[in-house]
Amino acid sequence: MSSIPISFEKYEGEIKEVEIGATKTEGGTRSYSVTVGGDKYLPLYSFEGINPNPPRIAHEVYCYHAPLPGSLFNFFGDLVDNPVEWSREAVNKFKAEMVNLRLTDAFSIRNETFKKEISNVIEEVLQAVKVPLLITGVMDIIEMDDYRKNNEILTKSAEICEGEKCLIGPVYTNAFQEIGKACLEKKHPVLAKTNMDVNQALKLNTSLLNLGLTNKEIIMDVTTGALGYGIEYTFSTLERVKIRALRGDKILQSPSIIFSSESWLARELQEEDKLETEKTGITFEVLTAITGIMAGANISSSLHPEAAKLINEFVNNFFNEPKQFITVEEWLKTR
Amino acid sequence: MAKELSPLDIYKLLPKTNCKECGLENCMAFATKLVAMEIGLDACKPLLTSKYRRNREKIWDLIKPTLKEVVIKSPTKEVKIGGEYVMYRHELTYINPTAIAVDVTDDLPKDELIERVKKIENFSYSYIGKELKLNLVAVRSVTEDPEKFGETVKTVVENTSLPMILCTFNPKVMKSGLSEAKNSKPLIYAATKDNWDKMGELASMYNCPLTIFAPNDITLLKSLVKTMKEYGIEDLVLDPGTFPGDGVSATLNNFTMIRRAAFKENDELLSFPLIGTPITAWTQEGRILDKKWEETYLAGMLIVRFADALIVHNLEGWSLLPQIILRENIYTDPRKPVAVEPGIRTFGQPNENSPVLFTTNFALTYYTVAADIQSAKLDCYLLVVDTEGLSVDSAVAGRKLTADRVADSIKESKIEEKVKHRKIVIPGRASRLSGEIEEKSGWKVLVGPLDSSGIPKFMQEKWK
Amino acid sequence: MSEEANSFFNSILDLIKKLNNSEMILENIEAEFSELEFEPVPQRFIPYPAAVPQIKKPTEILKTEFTPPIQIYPGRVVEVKIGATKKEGGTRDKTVVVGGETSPAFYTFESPTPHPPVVSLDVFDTKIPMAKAVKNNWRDVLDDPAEWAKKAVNKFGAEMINLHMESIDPLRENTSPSEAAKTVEEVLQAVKVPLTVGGCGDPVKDLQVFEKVAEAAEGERILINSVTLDMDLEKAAKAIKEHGHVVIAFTSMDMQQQKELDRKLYEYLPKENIIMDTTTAALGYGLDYAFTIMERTRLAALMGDEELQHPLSSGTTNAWAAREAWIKLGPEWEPRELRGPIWEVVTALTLLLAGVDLFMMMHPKAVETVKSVIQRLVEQKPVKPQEVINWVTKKF
Amino acid sequence: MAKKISPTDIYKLLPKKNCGECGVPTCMAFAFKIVEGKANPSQCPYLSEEAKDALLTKTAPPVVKVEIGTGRNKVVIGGEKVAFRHEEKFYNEALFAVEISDRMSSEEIIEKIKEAEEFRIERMGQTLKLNMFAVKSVSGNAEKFVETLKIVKQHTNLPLILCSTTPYSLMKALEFVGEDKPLICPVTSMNVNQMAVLAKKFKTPVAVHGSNLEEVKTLITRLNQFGVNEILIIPPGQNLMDEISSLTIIRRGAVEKKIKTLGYPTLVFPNLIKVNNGNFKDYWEVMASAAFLLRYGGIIILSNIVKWAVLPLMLLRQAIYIDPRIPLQIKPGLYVIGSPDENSPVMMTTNYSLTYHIVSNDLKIQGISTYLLVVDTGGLSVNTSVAGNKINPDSVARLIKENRIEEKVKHKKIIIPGRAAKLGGEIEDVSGWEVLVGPFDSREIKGFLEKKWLRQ
Repeated sequence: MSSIPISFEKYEGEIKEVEIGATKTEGGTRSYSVTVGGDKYLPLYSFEGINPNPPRIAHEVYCYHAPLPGSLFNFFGDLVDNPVEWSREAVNKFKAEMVNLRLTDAFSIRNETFKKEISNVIEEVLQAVKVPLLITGVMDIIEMDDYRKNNEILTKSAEICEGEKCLIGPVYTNAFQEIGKACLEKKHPVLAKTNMDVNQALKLNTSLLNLGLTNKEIIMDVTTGALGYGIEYTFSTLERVKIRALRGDKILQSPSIIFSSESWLARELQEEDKLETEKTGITFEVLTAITGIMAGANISSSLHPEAAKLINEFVNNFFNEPKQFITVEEWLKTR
Repeated sequence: MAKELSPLDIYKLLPKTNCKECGLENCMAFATKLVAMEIGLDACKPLLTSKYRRNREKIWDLIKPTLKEVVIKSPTKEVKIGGEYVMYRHELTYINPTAIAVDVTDDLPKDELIERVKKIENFSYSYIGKELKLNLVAVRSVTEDPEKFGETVKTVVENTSLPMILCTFNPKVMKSGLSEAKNSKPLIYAATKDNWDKMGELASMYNCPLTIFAPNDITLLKSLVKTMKEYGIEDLVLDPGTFPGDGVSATLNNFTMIRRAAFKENDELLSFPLIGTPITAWTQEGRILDKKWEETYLAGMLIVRFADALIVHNLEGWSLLPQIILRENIYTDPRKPVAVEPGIRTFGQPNENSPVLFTTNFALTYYTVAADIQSAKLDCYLLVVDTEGLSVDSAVAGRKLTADRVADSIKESKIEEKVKHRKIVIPGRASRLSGEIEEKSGWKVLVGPLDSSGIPKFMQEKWK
Repeated sequence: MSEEANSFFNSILDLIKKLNNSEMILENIEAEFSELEFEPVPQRFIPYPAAVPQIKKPTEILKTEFTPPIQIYPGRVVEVKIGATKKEGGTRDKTVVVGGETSPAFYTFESPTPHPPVVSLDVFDTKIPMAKAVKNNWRDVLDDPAEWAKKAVNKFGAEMINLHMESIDPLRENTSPSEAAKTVEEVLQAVKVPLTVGGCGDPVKDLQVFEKVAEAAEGERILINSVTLDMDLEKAAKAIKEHGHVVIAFTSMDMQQQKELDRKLYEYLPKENIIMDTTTAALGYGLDYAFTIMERTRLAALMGDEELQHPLSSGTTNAWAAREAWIKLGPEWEPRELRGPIWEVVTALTLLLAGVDLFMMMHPKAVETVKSVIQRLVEQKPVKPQEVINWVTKKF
Repeated sequence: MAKKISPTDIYKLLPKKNCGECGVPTCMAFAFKIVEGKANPSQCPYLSEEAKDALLTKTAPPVVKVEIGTGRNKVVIGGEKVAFRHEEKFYNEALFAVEISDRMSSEEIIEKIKEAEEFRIERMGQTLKLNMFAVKSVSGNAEKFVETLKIVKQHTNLPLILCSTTPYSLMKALEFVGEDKPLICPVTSMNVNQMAVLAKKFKTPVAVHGSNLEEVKTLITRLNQFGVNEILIIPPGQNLMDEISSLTIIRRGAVEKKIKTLGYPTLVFPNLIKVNNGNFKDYWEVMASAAFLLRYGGIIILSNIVKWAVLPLMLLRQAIYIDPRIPLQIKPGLYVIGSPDENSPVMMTTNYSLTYHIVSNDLKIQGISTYLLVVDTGGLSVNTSVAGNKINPDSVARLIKENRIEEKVKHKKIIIPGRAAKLGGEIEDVSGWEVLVGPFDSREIKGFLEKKWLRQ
């Protein structure tokens, strides 16, 4: 074997591209749209080829009181209580390319009052910022009833954002009809959430495709286990899904997402000394995103703006201006 | 031989009878001279008796050279190669100068063969009072026909006293050559991985030194040496291959590695003389002149980088001259003083009107000038100025030859009592000092020729 | 041994003595006495052959191992850069770096050559005695150093030019320092390769010229050839350092003097600005002394002598001082057009193998040969043995 | 996908005696175990030498295993078989080396060593720690380098990486610490022969640094000729993108294309990254380290020990190197949290180390003292073990009896996880204890206790 093979496998399949956010011409009010996916090679296999769209980052805005550590509350200050203001700040100050509205979770949905507000919030955010939007419902289903509430709130959201091509979800293997139909009708891509299992992902995608959606309207969420909390399962599932898709499995040929925001639930970040935990938190989030991206994730839904900036720099490194290294010899000369 | 060998180690093994048969006062004197290599082991007669055989062997092991000495003999002459004690000449001195062999082939008509052999034998150049000669005839079998080869060897033996290197890889051809080489020990070239057993047979049967040829493969070379030693053959010569063109790097690397393994890592299997074959330059494509040109500088590099013998093809003077002079230089003993005694020398029958010339006491400069004066049959006085053994231009550049020094040596030599006139001929390369010399010595200065070969012409025209 | 065995033994000894130095092949003599000991006629240094054992003939090659004898030296030769490009404050197109060795010259089985030795061509600023074989190549440019330099670079591929200012010699034209500086500037304009500027050997006049030239060639990082022990080293070094140049420290074949000169220069100049010239003598006229001083200097440097860890330069043109390079020696030694340049080649290649990093040469054919040998030694191309194996049977 | 060796190839070389002395009933089963990397050919006492050699080369991992250091602290790197952890597993954890230079003062060195050695985290039944020190010679002076090593040796016996471009300094260093089998680097085309001689003489592994993969291959071939086979590769590349490509080509080249000269673990330098704005420099080192960890980085040299950077890297390493086929478990039994008394609650969870880590941490944060019974579910989380009915009510009862909980507390009430509500009834019947269904999320336990427990 004299010369070294540059490509190890010829892939027949490729990941379809999904567009998030509709501009005026496409019937929406976004100032631009973001395209993710279209991968022809495994992630960061730049020696085989560069994928058309680099992974993109969405900044999360919570419309409810999420169980976030003290250091984050201090960072966002009173924005936490005003999702619209928080969205505006995310775009203007933190240069967010996309905003992911976290509407509710299993605990806060029980408090009825939030629901009315949520539709107002969505409308106001649609006015406040012109970036593509992700609308995310209940990610931690506990009881069967939670599915019902999730369907309800997301079909409502689909109506409100009609034509805006928002990424709406999650839908589950046993709760996808309502939201699926609504998104098909109102032309939104759907977030298909399964639990770190390739077969579950196959099952859910098949159901959505049978509904009439195409791969170009599905983003897969294999569920993010944060760094130190099951990330290895997310990493391997993302890899297996990407490899199967590239090897020709049509059903799985949709982009996928990593929720680096999950990393802020790590118990290690509960301790008190503020500065240390914030830097640790940012690193937790960045590493969670990197792990997802290097396994094939095409979107990172992120929380701390500093982390988002670092993740963007990391991605940029592989797509246009790679960060230079000094040589080992130079290293041996520096103190 | 261990460099730090002390005469005491030798003395302990000597008969200590102070019998003076070796021509020295006592055994201690003999031991000291032996260590300084100024006397041979065989000068001590008692050591030859079987009583002291064990001691003699022990002494031999102490003083023997690291590199085996191999002797190539003709009925009347012998050429010693190898037998070196050091890797770098400045560590002590080199002993046996690189033996240069020029080739003849067994397809030459007899008269052409004899003419070439005679030319090889008669080749000579006088250099600092010494006649530089070629050493061996390499007889190559291009016909691979045993009779032809045998005949050629016979003719060579009859027409030259030079020992031979018999070159063929074909054992049958070699056997017929050896059988013709009456009363001589030619070097057999060569045993390879294909014919080593038969060539080993011939070497032990005819008791001739044997070359081992393993092109660019030192592991194979060592293995063949080990095999031959098992055969009882001790007189071996190594050829790791001389590769012209791009192969010059591998060639020098192989020669250097073998030498270093022998001297710095005591690798017994590689402690044998090395033979270089610049003749391989002729195997390349291209112009004849380029092949001669490459053969010459390849030979030069191999003389410096450890070849103990060389086989070349080109018999032309311009090509052999730099080789024999380089060999002469590299193999001179760096410990010997390089200067001659300063002072006045007379040539022919000079009188009070004869010219006075001066030169430096660098041996090489003095001998060159002296040779030219003698050949010009010139009666004159030659003043040898002490420049600490530097030639004229090095002495001028190094400011060892100054006007003061010339003036002082004129005074010390009392030449003023010998000649009436006060005119001195200075070397052309010292022309810049002419003004100062006139000032300091009060003698009129004539700037002589740049090279002493110009002295005769100069004296006729300029010396009245 | 029994009396009877002894007498028989002595008779054998006498027989052999008579044969003097030619040996008798003892093939068919049956030895009755088992403890018969065979004593050949002694030769100078020839050992006793051990009693010949019964030879067990090996039937196949006895395998053995060979690992290249690699050594690790404590010392390392410094790297010296000559010439400066526009970016570096000069006007050269290319610069040259020599030195950096960690092993003896071309022991490439041990470590590769960090920088291939450089071959530069001599240019003189006045008439000097020159062998015909050399003069034929430069007749048309002898009186114009700038043209001479151009021809050396454009026609003969010189990587560097050595301008020798013989004319400044008080005992010759005694040209002034400012005139010398003008010539240097002309050559700097004419060619864009690094430049060496040589004096005439007079310590006082050389210093004055060097100071002027150093100023005129500000920033060009030229190589000043040379400073010696009897020169005002502080002044010379200051001028060289101030204007960003490098220097050759010249001694005549004396390691102790060279160490002393280098030591003194360290007070004023960094080690990376110094190249050593331990004097080159021609083949047949002291080449062995030049070779040994250089070989010992390089080995001492590698063994850790910090006062000798500099690249070596050689005025190889001195080879033409040897009469054999140009004198008429009769028809069998002709043609001189070959004998001359081969003299320069063999002188250069011998010193190349001692460790020289910078050659100053004259004859284009010699330059071409030395450059091609250097390139081939540095490249270490693999070898195809079969091509040469058949030299024994080939007709030439 | 890595081409697997078929068990039949292995079986052909086995004695086929089914004697069971290797701990596996039949030779064929033993062959399967070998293929899965769960058994070692040397376990079979009846293998002939050639069979053993043939087996070893057949089963030898495509990436050579290299040992560095000696004794208790010896580390192993390499020995990998796959390019994707889900195909089998990653065998030998990446190693973190902390950088020390001979320009640092002895106090600085001692302090850094102490800090590195004390950095230990107990997590999920494992101790996460730093593994080695990389001592680099900046001065280029042999004596200074050896002096530094003297100080290092006095304060640690972790394996070392000796870094210098001058073989002489390394020779002097090896004369001092040679028998501790340190890794020496970098081998370049300028010093490959001398480094080979050193590696051979002191039997130490080396790290090869080439400007491209072809040059790396030639250097490795040369080292093999000298008989040096314990090698690490420094992936060539001027930037992070090229280095990640090199790392990928090296691993997949070795594993899938069986390129012998690429079958070696790697040594990476995340701290070589050039970042101009200051505060991002440390982050970039962490990001580069993470990228290397995920893409086959073997030994990772960190410039300093900063908790906020090293902790996440250690968690990532732990995660990536967990065997995906068998989840990480802890020993089932009674775990006492805080200082419970006779009135403290009794709770139950599963022995999946991640579940136990979350629950025990939440209890500590909420300041709750309790007797926590850890049930053996084969390392499955509450959710998965309930779904696959891996929680056996009898084992709960047995735990209560074995640990004599009745003697420790007055009451007979046990709180089970919210997601295991289904099993409440059965546990009550079998254990005779009243079952309270706790909250879904262990962060809610404090609220649950206040409402449901303290009022009684």
